[in-house]
Amino acid sequence: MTVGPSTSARTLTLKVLLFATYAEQAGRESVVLTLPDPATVADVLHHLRSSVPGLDRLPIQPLAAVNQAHARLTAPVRDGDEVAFLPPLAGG
Amino acid sequence: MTVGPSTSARTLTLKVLLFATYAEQAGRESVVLTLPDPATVADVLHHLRSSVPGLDRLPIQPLAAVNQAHARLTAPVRDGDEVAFLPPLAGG
Amino acid sequence: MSAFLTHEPIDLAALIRRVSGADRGGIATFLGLVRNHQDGRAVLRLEYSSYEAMAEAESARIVAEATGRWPVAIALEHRLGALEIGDAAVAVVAASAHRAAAFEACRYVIEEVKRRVPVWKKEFYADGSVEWVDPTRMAAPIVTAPGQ
Amino acid sequence: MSAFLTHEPIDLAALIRRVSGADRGGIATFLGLVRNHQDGRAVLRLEYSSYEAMAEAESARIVAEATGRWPVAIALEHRLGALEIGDAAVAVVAASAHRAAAFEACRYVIEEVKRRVPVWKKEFYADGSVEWVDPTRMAAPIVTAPGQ
Repeated sequence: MTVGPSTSARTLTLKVLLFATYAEQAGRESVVLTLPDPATVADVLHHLRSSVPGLDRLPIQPLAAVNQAHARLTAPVRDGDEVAFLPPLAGG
Repeated sequence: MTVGPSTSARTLTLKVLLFATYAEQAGRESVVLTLPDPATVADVLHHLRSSVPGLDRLPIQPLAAVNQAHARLTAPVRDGDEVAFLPPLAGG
Repeated sequence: MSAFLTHEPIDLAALIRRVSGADRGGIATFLGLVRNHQDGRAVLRLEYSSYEAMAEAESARIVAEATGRWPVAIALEHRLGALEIGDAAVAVVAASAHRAAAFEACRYVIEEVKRRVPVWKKEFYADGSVEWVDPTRMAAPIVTAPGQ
Repeated sequence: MSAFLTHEPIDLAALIRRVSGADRGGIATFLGLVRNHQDGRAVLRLEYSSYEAMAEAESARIVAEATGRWPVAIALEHRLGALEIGDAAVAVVAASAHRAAAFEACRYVIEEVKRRVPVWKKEFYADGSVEWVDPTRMAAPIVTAPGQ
């Protein structure tokens, strides 16, 4: 499924992964998203919150990862990146 | 075996335990010692060094114990005490 | 990709054997066991899940940081899936010729694992409720139904 | 009198079971293994001996200090007799609801055991020599024959 604006000149397509409470809220474990380029993790979060039912309840500043490493919300995302939003970690 | 002066008015009798290198140097694991009362651990050490063959090689300030607890050389000893001199500890 | 995550019971003795070499006589370990309560509620069992690819990558980074900082060998394992009370959920073993290094590296690894490795825990309570554990909250919130 | 000293192999899993309760999910342990060298010389085997009555009393005091200072349960065992390379000579287990307390108490106990418990180690080297280990010396002295 692709969610996002269709009017941008250049775009980037991302796979967004959801886990635990976030996956349950969205009713899914991943979303493919197309966004105007350039974009940051915060832009991905904003699009998810406004366009995916259930994800309007995501926190303002969730933990995030880009390509399997922790990332700040200000980090840029690039075409093909794997972005993830992580509920509070509870390992160990 | 009893080692010590015999001319004191009041005396105390101690069992002295030796371990590891000290036991090997003395060729025995215990000595019964009678000393003038009062006496300290240092007095016990002095008598051992001067009267038990092999124990003249005891260090000036070995680790010591009285009644199964660490003790300073200045600690008093009483009749019936169990005194021990401990080579450098090597547990763990 | 299965270096740090496992669905099998954790075998601490095997992890110790993996890192204890002739030169490494000091072995510090940490085991995290499943407790039977959380914020005062009785826990029957729980399930650990993970963002597995990232958990493996982050675990590898943490171990590399520890072995770069201290003269140690590290074994790290986190169990996923259904666990019972008393089961080990995570094990860290740090082996070194130096006792202080073993302790410090072991502590570093477990702290970083808890802070950085993406693992989540769903608890099933005696009262029938189910909840994703959120260590950032001081006390458990009102019951959340599964799948909600 | 046999609470802390043993002539049998140390069973870490059994010690962990002894102290890990429903309330104590964080288990820090330290194992001291026999190394195959000392000051550069190859060690074949060794023998631990002790002033046993005092070792038991001092171990009990150390454990009481730790449990008085931190909210932990402690298991401590020191092996005596003939040990082979790789055998565990000492094990400390500290179990707590609090990870930091488990680590700090475990560290405290092993440091105090090494500093205070009367145990001695006789090493048998590959070159045929035998020596009582003296950790207070930086390097090993010239060979001392046994019984000398």
